[in-house]
Amino acid sequence: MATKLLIDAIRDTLFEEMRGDDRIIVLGEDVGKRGGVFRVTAGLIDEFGEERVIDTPLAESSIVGVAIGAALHGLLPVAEIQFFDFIHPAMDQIMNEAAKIRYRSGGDFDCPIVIRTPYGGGVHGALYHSQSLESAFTREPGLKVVAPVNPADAAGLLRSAIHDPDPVLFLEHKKAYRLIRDEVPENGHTVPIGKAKVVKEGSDVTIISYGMMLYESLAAANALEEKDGSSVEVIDLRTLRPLDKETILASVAKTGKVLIVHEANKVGGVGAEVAALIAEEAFPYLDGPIMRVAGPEVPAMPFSPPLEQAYLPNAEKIGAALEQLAAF
Amino acid sequence: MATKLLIDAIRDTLFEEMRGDDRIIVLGEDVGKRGGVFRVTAGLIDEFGEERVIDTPLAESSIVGVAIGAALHGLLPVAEIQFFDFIHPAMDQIMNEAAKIRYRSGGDFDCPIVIRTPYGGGVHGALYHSQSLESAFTREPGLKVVAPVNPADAAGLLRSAIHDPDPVLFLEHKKAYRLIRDEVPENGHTVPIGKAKVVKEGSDVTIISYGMMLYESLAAANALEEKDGSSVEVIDLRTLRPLDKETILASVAKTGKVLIVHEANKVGGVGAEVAALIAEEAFPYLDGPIMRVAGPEVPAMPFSPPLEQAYLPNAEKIGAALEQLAAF
Amino acid sequence: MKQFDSGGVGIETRATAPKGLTESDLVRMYEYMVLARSLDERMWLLNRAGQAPFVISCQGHEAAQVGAAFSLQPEKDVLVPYYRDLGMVLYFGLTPRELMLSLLARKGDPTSAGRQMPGHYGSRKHNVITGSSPVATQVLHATGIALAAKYRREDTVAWTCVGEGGTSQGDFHEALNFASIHRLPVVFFVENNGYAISVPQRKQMAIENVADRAAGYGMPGVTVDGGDPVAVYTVAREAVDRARAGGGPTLIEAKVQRLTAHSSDDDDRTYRDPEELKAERAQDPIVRFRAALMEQGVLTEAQDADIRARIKAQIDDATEFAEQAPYPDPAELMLHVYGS
Amino acid sequence: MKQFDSGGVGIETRATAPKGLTESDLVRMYEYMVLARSLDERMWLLNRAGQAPFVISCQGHEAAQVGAAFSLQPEKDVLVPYYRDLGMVLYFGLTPRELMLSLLARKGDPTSAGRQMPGHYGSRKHNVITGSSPVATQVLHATGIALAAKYRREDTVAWTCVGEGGTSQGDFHEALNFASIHRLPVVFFVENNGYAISVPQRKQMAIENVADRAAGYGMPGVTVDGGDPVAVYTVAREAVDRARAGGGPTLIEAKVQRLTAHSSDDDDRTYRDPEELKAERAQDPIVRFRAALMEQGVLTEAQDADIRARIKAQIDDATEFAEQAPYPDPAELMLHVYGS
Ligand SMILES: Cc1ncc(C[n+]2csc(CCOP(=O)(O)OP(=O)(O)O)c2C)c(N)n1
Ligand SMILES: Cc1ncc(C[n+]2csc(CCOP(=O)(O)OP(=O)(O)O)c2C)c(N)n1
Ligand SMILES: [Mg+2]
Ligand SMILES: [Mg+2]
Repeated sequence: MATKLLIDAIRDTLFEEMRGDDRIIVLGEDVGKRGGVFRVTAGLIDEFGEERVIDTPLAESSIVGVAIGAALHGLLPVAEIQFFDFIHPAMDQIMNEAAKIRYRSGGDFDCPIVIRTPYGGGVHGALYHSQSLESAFTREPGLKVVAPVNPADAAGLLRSAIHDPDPVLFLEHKKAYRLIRDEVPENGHTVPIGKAKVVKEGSDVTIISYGMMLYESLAAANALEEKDGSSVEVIDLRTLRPLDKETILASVAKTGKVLIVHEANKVGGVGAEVAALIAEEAFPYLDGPIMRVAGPEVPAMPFSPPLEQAYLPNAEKIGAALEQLAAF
Repeated sequence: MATKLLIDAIRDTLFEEMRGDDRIIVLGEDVGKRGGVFRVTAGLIDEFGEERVIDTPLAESSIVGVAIGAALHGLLPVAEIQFFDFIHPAMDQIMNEAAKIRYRSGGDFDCPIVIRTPYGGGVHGALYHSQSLESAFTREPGLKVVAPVNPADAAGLLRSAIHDPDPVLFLEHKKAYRLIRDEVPENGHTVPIGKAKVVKEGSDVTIISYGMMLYESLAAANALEEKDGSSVEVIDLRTLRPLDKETILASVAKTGKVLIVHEANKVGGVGAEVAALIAEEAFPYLDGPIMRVAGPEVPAMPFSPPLEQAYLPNAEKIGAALEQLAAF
Repeated sequence: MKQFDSGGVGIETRATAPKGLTESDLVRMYEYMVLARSLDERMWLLNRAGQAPFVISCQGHEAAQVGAAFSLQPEKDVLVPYYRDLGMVLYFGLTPRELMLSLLARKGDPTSAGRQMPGHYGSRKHNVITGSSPVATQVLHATGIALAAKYRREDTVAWTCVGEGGTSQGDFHEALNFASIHRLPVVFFVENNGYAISVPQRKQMAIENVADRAAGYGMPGVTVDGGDPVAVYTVAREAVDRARAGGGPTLIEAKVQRLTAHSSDDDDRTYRDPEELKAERAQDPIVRFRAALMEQGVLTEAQDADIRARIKAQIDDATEFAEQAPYPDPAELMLHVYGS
Repeated sequence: MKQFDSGGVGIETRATAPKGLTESDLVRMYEYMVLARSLDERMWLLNRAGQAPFVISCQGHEAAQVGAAFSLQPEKDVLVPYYRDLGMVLYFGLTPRELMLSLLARKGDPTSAGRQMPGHYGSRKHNVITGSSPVATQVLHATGIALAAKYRREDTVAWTCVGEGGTSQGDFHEALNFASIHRLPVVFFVENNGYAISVPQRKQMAIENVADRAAGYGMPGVTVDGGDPVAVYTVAREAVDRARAGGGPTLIEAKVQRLTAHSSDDDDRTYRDPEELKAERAQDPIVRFRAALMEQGVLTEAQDADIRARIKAQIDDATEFAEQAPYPDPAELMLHVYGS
């Protein structure tokens, strides 16, 4: 098995899938010769040409709207939104169109598009190149939302997403692109949408996370285990909608204590739904409050290094919460 | 004190405030001669003229974007989005602009706009005239979101919203417009943003709700009390961001049992954050799971009467949940 | 040719067959126009009788719609309509029965399974794309469909309709821009009735003809009398032929009248001068076309009576059929959220 | 007048003073251009030295920006800029010290308190409106400001800038449409450098001049050589005068060059032909204007040396000042979310 960076796992999967299925096209700002501002699509235009790798005008609603149309006429478009922060102009096309096409037509039409976009911070991206907006999308029935951070998961989930009959929002943590490296199976492996992964087993407390915070969570878990021998289970949600209830509830039933960690703002974040789900369906197992460590209630992550650092959750803050939880 | 319909309370407040402060303008689709499709702004154009009551082109991003500009230049714009369902094209202006102007300028600029919009269903509005999207907004620091359903609250909160220094999303349940009638104090009374209201005191279980579901909740509460003497407390959130933690937690501390009710989809709804808040901060008081009765996981409310009915939570479904909760 | 008198303004309605149309096509055009109008009128009756909670009308737009539809080939072209396009979707094959099921939100409604308001057409079988309520989103879908058709080397033209109000939306701008860059086989058809609900055109734009926007995208723009189906057919046919030949998109604006309130939920007396409405009614496209056809000897009174009788029977049948259809089962609520 | 030779195409750069400009104004224009350029170059140096994580440039746009700025009255007009508008915001009063604080994200950065990337200008004191990163949102704000100014019977003009890439956004369309309907005192200034990051104009639009879109909104549209500050001033002044006189909005397109990569995060070698860049560099607006001023005898070598020395000192001072400024306190993170 080859070892790959997250970004290469995504790019390679695009190459492989586009070779195998000429219904797949890629469209977005700068996805052509520039290969995307992060170079995720680098080289695609050389192999597949301008008809399949389309540099669009600077207009997100058209990127998604055109992708929807192309999907309605038999293609499998993979649209790129250059930064998650810039997805708002496409909201109507995503929420009122893509997500509702199957339902509103009684199943007569479908909308198999993928919307890829880099999210998250810690890279001096400031207020408008760092946002984590996933909960703005996970509330929408009809959409699927995935946020793999491990290269193998990213490859497997991207493959699933491209061939999924529904619109899938595919979130790529931009800080992870060239930081996270891992083994990626060959031969078109897929990871099912809707399945979380227990990345570390444990019995005393469960951390539920995704994205770059997964690594901070693991660091905090390991630190606590070393410190006092506690056994911490860590779950990578991977798919944010639909949530993998089974894996979540099984872990809570085992540990009785839950800490949810994400980089997005706390109020109304994905963690709110995870907490609510547990509070509703696993209450008898709970031995303590359901805690959340998440971004603070400010509009987004500032540019200045000390402010950016102050925004970001980290292993230390997670560790403090774990100790608080342990005290229950 | 006069008794008024919700719609009249809102309209009268607009008249009163516009008379008192000529910085206030109203803009939106059909707000002029038509007086809005629900007639909330009826008559304003006759008294205040075309300069203060502006029929805009059919373009929501411009309605909000122009309102922001006008606010940046000293006005107090009250924008109307004709249906909540049609707010998506304005998402970027609301989320990336209005909500972030103060923060991104370090407090140098502010954005005192109000965005009024009718939401909710039960009026044969189908998928695109019934939506309850509040949780798409309550996740955004920098925004305030209110959803009064009682006429006095609506008048008082609208007055607060207009004079609030921040952008306020003001949600009006369209089914309540001509259904809910109550006493409204005169003389410019205000209701503070951020304060919930205990509409019915009780000691055994707390229902937290807002909008039309408040009335279904009250009906269910009364039915249960009559049936078995349980004492049900009912809270109207009124403001959805910022949540009134104090009132919520105090009630949970008293009853130990919580049922959250809203018309919006359950997953990722406002109820998720309320539940998460309670599970995090009031865990020691909980005597049972935090339950939610909310809209099902379908993209929106269908048109056909039996489907619309099947979508909507009601006193019966709430009652069933109350009994389940009582069993803990 | 006949000079049609509409209160001083001389408007011409042609009844001679241009390229690709026979005289019997003209009669078929007329039939579709009458069918659309009559079905629409029946829907209002059902609404006023409390049986249909919502109606949105094609009345006044029929000539534009049917004239345009005749330029298309429903078996291979794709229609991306808006809510007034009853005349177009009938031509594409949606039947009165199907449309009545939709109006009454009954089980088997093929447009939305009873989920959407009437007027939200859609049928894969008939190459009519599902639409939503937010205006102008569909113009981007048509653009994407045309992109796919071009990529797949198909001979397909995508045709999309939108009101002049919808052209104020950003999506309209983005769609025209995208389509023109890629010279896509798509036609943008603006049915300009001068109102967006209550907002008159002068409050929607500072220009007289929406078609004047075409130049800003580098595509041809045409304004046509939407009360004359043959005139509309002629410009539509030219645009469709150009699109099919790889010549790229066209913006067509048909000036039409809205002969009803915006919808059954609207009351236009607050904002529309009765005199103005009277003048608009005097230009009723069906009256105009009927007169022109008779003048030309293409249609006789007897034929017309026959057509109307046939249509009435068809609509009676459709109404009865839909009234007897059951509502969807409440359990259907949860179907078709996801495909896997 | 001087004929400037840029590889075959004769481009004129005027150095004679038109309406409202004296010869000393021309020299001031030149100074602002050199100040903008020099400050920008220093920012790149700091970036390459690892001290500034991000720079986005005005290089190649200076003549357009400064020419335009001179048509405005910073004490009463309102500037709604975009990220390349260093030349404009300097004219409106933001100082090199302030801009260096912003570049280095230090405490006291008046544009965003260290919260935004550099290039996100804003200062209430200087009538420069706070901006975000999503392109083209600001054109609607300028429209709203103009609406308020008109309503308040002020003599204010709102001036907003956007790249040609930003004109593809729906917001651009909606803003021009709204402004024209209400004949608002706003000028839309498109700095067309032919690229949106890597996307060349031909993939952005099927037209040659963005200004051709103006007609579709019923407003005047002008394309001007953005390498000639006096030419830009002349059309800008006309537009500003018209706006002030109640004549409504204007769309001005200045053809400019982007002499750098899109930003310090970009590498344009993957998508830009070095020959093309060389040709663009040959049209450097500062070189052009300097030559024209000298030709006309408005500027001497000695004066130029003097100007450059003064500017260098100013920039040295600003750099040192900002480098010595502290970072914001982490506790500032939570400030200014709400005003009450
Ligand atoms: C995005 C959006 N905003 C508002 C509405 C409400 N609405 C429905 S139709 C309409 C007017 C449309 O006018 P026009 O496009 O001219 O079409 P017409 O009805 O005149 O044929 C409005 C404002 C909507 N459907 N979508
Ligand atoms: C809504 C949005 N989408 C994408 C981006 C990323 N982006 C930043 S600048 C830019 C290109 C802008 O091109 P143009 O408007 O021509 O201005 P220029 O940089 O050439 O001056 C892009 C795509 C953005 N800032 N906002
Ligand atoms: Mg109209
Ligand atoms: Mg550019």
